[in-house]
This record gives sequence, C-alpha cells and structure tokens, in this order.
Amino acid sequence: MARAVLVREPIDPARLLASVEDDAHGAALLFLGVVRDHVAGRAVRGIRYEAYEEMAADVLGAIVTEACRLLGTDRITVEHRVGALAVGEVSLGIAVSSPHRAEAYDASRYIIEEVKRRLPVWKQERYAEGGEAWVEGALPPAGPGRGPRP
Amino acid sequence: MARAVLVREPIDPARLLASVEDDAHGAALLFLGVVRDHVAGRAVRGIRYEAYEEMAADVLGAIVTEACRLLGTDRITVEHRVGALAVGEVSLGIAVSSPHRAEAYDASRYIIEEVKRRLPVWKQERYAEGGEAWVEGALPPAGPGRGPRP
Amino acid sequence: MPLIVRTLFFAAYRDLAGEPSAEVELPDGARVSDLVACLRERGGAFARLPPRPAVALNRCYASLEDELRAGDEVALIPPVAGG
Amino acid sequence: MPLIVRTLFFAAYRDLAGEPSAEVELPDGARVSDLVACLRERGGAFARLPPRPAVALNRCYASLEDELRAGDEVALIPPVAGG
Repeated sequence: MARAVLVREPIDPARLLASVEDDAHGAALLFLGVVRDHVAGRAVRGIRYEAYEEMAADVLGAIVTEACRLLGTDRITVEHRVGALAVGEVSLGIAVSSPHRAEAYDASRYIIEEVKRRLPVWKQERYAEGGEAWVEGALPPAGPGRGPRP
Repeated sequence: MARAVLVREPIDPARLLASVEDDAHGAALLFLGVVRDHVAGRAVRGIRYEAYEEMAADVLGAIVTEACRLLGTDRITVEHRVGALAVGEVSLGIAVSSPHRAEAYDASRYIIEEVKRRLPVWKQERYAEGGEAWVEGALPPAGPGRGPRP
Repeated sequence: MPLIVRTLFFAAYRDLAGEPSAEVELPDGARVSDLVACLRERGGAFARLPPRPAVALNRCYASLEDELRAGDEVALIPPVAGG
Repeated sequence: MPLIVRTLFFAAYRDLAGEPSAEVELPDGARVSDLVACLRERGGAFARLPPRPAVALNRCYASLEDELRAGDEVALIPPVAGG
C-alpha cells in the first residue's frame, strides 16, 4: 500500500490524504513542502527541482519502507515533484495514517528529515530580480563500500 | 489570523489547509483526528462528542495562542467537532504553516497533546453490538486557585 | 447570607446527576469542596459523584479550595477525552 | 583491459561539466576516486569538480574507494536539497 513517487504534475493534497484513509486509523497527518516567495531576504519567483530520477525513486522507496516500520502500518504516500515550480506550489507531500497519533508524527518527521538528508534531488532558485542559483544542500551519506570483487 | 473553534458541521480538511496558506511559508502540516471503527477490540459505529462549549472555546483559544508562540507565526486553524460522528469522520483538524518545518511539527503536536490534556470535551463510544460508554479520559489540571476575596 | 451557585454536570457526571445543572444553596464562605460534599449528601446517584472531582469555576479550571461567591458558575469536569 | 564507465553529472556539477554524462576510460582495477581524478585532469571546468565528491555507484551511495567494474554507472552527487 505504501507509495513513494517522483511526479511532474502538481501534487493534490486531498488525493494524498484519501490514499491513506483507513477506518481502523484514528490519526492522519499531511505534510506539505511549499515553494516560498523569498529565501534569505531575496525575492524568489520559483524553484526548479532536478532529480537523479532512477536513484531518487529507489531512495524514496527505501525511506518510506523504513518509515512504515516506525509507523507500524503501510499507510504512507509520498510524492516529490520535479521540474519548474512557482511560488505557493507543493514540492513535497507526505501523507500518513495510523491507529494513534504519536507514530504518525514520528513517521512523517522521519520521512522529511531523511528526504533532506539523502534524496538525490537538487533545487535551483530563480530570483525575482533575475538570475538563479543552486541551493547549497546537505552532504549525503557515503555508501557502505561495495566489498571485494566477487 | 489564528482561529480555534468548536463546530457542529463536518470539518473540511482542504479549507483548513487553505486558511493557513502563506507565500512566505515553506511548510504546512495538517493533523486530522478521525473516528475509528474499533476500540480495544470492540467494533464502534460512531462517537458522540460533548463539550462544555463556552469553556472549551476559551481553552482551545488559549492552546492556540500558546502554539503560536512556539510556531513563531499566527497561521494556525483548529476545529474540534461536537455532536454525533460516524466512523471515518474527522473529529479534530489542526492546520499550521510556518517558514520552516520544525516549528510546524512542534506546534501541531503541542496542540493535539494539550487538547487531550485539558480541553473540556468528552466522547461517548457507540458500539456496533449496541450500548454505549463514556471514554475514560485524562484528569485535567487543577486551576491555580482564585486567591483571596477582593 | 446563603449563596446560590449554579452547578453544571457533563458527560458521565450528567448521567449520574440525571440533569445537566442544579442550583445549590450554600452558606456564606463555602468552598467548592463544600458544594461537592453537599451534592453527594443528596444521596441516590449524586452519592456516586467522586469526592474530589476536577472543577471549573466561571469557565476556568479551579481548585476545590476556592471560595465561592454569589453568581459563580461551577462545573464538575469528568476526565477529558477530546481529540 | 581498460574499463569504460558511464558517469553522470547533476545540478551544479552538470553545470561545471557542461554535459549531463561522460564515458570515461580507466585502467582495470581503477577505483571511483581514480575516475574523479581522471575527470579533474581534463582541466577546464572539470578541474573545478571537488576532489572528493559524494558518489553513487549503480544508483546507491558508494565510497570513493570502491573498485569499478565494466558496465558500472557512476554519478557525482552534489550536496542534496530535496523537500
């Protein structure tokens, strides 16, 4: 049931919430990351998100699998948008539901923190005054090493 | 801008989210408390919420004012429903938005925990097999004492 | 001079009281705890009210030791279960 | 026998490289770090690639010490900024 995808079309918050509905669950939580109109005092007119798409799909799937273990259910839907977004558009939607609230908050927060830490996605801010710049991001974790040749 | 109300009509999640939208904010979080179809192994067909309405409105307002201080913005909307709810209906909706995610999670969580701790609201479970019972809740905090007669 | 205090019952306490509110007459200087004791002494289902319930005075959580004044609204507050 | 390794550049690194990917020929036994060194030695904008970038090998985060094999896909990963 859990779903984690990169999308090019706008994210629909109501659809995300509906996708995790479950009559056995008392808590639903929806996080939305939204493009802001300024960063560090500079007016922004939009952000372009770029992904290493094949790898990002795998990493997002792994993050959601880990979050399902925290949540104790598989009612998680995550969509990360790529492409050119305007101010106010949703870049990331995370919907979770669970029988109780504590797990829902923990799982949702885990997903957003891991996305920031390791999802191979980059964003380029486009400034109102003209010009653009890649956002300085987080150094991703090194891999475990592939081990000796088989 | 912050709004905290008891409502008799169904809660509309999309409207809650829209009410906290702000182009300066990069994170929005929506919590929904939903009526579950069972409690402790018993099938439930609905829950009736009762409130000490005048006091609950005050307490909910105070909780939201406190949460605004945590959040650093006044973009909070909370609706708590009263009356008879069916399984799957939303009993509580909390929408917050803020420039950054950490404050949004903290403020949202603060509100739900304080609602559970001190909002003068009660719920009566109605069981599928017939019968009903008031849910054993949390002992609310004692007041500070009114002090000597003026 | 005796006080008349309006007292509200909610949820499980209303079921016990059999009514949502009562006017209770108390001697001057009475405290909230005296109001609760007075109700419990009425007997019947009232006797099943807890001896030290949570209380609100004029819509704020209060102490059983608070002194009552004319015109006060007291509510007996069962353990709360919102959300 | 030399290896041909497909190398991907993203975001700021693609801007530096001026292209999204390159085929790099390396001696047998080369490690990911050798691939990065080889690219930097091409000079020009490539020389501005960091000496020890984060890397992915076949779509998993990897170590610069990993030994390369024929058919590997290596990606140089700038600091990530999803969400």
